[in-house]
Amino acid sequence: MQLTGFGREKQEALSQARVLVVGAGGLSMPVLQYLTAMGVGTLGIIENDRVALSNLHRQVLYETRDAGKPKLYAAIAKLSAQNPDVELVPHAAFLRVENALEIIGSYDLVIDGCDNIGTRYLVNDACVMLGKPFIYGAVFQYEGQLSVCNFRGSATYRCLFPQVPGNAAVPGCNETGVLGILPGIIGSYQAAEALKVICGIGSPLANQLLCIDMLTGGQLQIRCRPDPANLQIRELAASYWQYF
Amino acid sequence: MQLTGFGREKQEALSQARVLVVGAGGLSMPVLQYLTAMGVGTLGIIENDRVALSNLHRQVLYETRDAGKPKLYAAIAKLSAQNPDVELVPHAAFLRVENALEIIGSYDLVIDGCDNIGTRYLVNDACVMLGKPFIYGAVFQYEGQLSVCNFRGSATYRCLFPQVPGNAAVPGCNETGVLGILPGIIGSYQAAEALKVICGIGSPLANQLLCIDMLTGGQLQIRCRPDPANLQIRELAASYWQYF
Amino acid sequence: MTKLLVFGAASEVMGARNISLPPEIDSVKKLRVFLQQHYPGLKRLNSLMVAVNREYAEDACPISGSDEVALIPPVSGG
Amino acid sequence: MTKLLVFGAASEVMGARNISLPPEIDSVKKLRVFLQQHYPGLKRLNSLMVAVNREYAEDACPISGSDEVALIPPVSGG
Repeated sequence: MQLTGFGREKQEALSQARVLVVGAGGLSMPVLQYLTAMGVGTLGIIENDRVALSNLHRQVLYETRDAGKPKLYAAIAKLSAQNPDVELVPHAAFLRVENALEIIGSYDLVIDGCDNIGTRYLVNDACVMLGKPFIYGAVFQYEGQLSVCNFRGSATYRCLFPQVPGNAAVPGCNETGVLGILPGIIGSYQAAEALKVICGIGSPLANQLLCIDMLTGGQLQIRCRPDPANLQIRELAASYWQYF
Repeated sequence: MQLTGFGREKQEALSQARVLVVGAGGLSMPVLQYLTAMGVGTLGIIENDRVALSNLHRQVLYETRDAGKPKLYAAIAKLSAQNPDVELVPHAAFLRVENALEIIGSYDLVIDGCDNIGTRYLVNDACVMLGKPFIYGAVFQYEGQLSVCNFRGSATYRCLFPQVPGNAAVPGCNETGVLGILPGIIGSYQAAEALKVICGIGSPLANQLLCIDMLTGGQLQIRCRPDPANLQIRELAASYWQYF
Repeated sequence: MTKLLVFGAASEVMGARNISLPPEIDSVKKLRVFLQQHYPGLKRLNSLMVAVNREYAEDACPISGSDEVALIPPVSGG
Repeated sequence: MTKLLVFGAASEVMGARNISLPPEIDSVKKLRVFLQQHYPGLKRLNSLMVAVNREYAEDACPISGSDEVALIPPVSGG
């Protein structure tokens, strides 16, 4: 198989890349499956939750019999069977102020597949401090958002949303529901953006917020600019969970 | 979990639906995984190929140890573990003039996940004759196309591409290659369109051709019209494979 | 009439995904005041961003009849 | 200058995904003649469809400088 514009050099870049996926929920399913299938070098996963039956409509890596098991190990069992050549690194924890810099520090790229606003700001701040790009994705009801943040000086999550919202402003999937396929679409786009950043192909969605509306099939690609102040983060906040 | 606009009635429609997926390759992976996860009633799969190692970079349902096995049964084993409540119907065949009308006749909706132009016209003609809507999706290198065809009189595949192309005009994935994630994105959109048609939510992409470019993240939504002559198909062609 | 596209939780609060703005709304600042007056429920969405013609826009940015304006809240589901 | 977006196998043949059309190309018919002359490799792509401003267009459809024209071949990979 030969694909124009994706020769040995690009495949080599992919097989050398070290990628961390934050969370192993709905957004992360296609990210994990496709990065594994395509042969990323090292794939770290940080997750400390257990599989619930109510997750299964959107978290397609898990089976009915996985209910109650740690997501992390259920995911890794499937991914290692899918492609034993990928080095899978389990981090049995939630991302916190205490562990974020150490864990993220050993990766080249972070994919934000989390499900709460506190972790999104924490991922942002740690990645900015460490100079790592990250792929933001999130869903609400029938809509999704996507952006490539902190990539060669591009806009960060704090540039997209400078004002930290209150809890009531950003309900998660477990509160308001989401069609199972929506995180599948957004997560697939996140995997594609990761590939573009890792291999240097196409134009990653940096300095852009992509808003996708599943009900109409339409999308809006919105240009944004980095705010230099947001690139100067020197330390993490004491906590990111006052919003909950 | 409650999702605005997706109450008991919509879930019931989904659990009653009979959907046929043509092919169990790259496009079909997210279609199969997400329709199974969300709880479609009956999911038929028609496929007669075996898993090849060179498929694994885009066909994420299969594992390394599945190489050489029939795709149909490898897929069904995984899907039934994922959600035992879905009725999975294996059709161990390729779609052909001889079997298309009988097989498609017992489903409400067809999802075209095939990988060759002959089958695409066959799916179209059989669905038009039987009055079934189908979800068209296809990929080439870094691009994908998507449309909801023959839905309440909407444009068919022959309205989108009236002139049957020669073989050289439409290389498949095995000839020119495709990034594994691209059929993942297009197949996820196909699953979303299937859900919209089945449950009557949002506006399905009928009378529209959606062209998605992975390299830029952009898309073009092109309006098209049904040609009444294309809705009058009375019999299948003698063969659809003269192009190969 | 200026077209306003409403995303995410904001469309739930406003009960619409598309509204037409009255012609006196000629800047992002005036749009924000208008929204506060007519949709008090938006108050809890303190982080709403505004885009004009597919570009993030500050309060001072003018809005005219042919512009496409979008209201974008943060979203956190995964 | 009219902008031509080129999709799929057609962009491989033409070696570009974006080209600017000379101003004398003022209809879809003339566009097809122009492509045949300048890109003979497109001949094997006998099923190319043309869209003008995001709408399928017949040969008689006029093209002007501000239009966005797209060239769409069928695609069959899966």
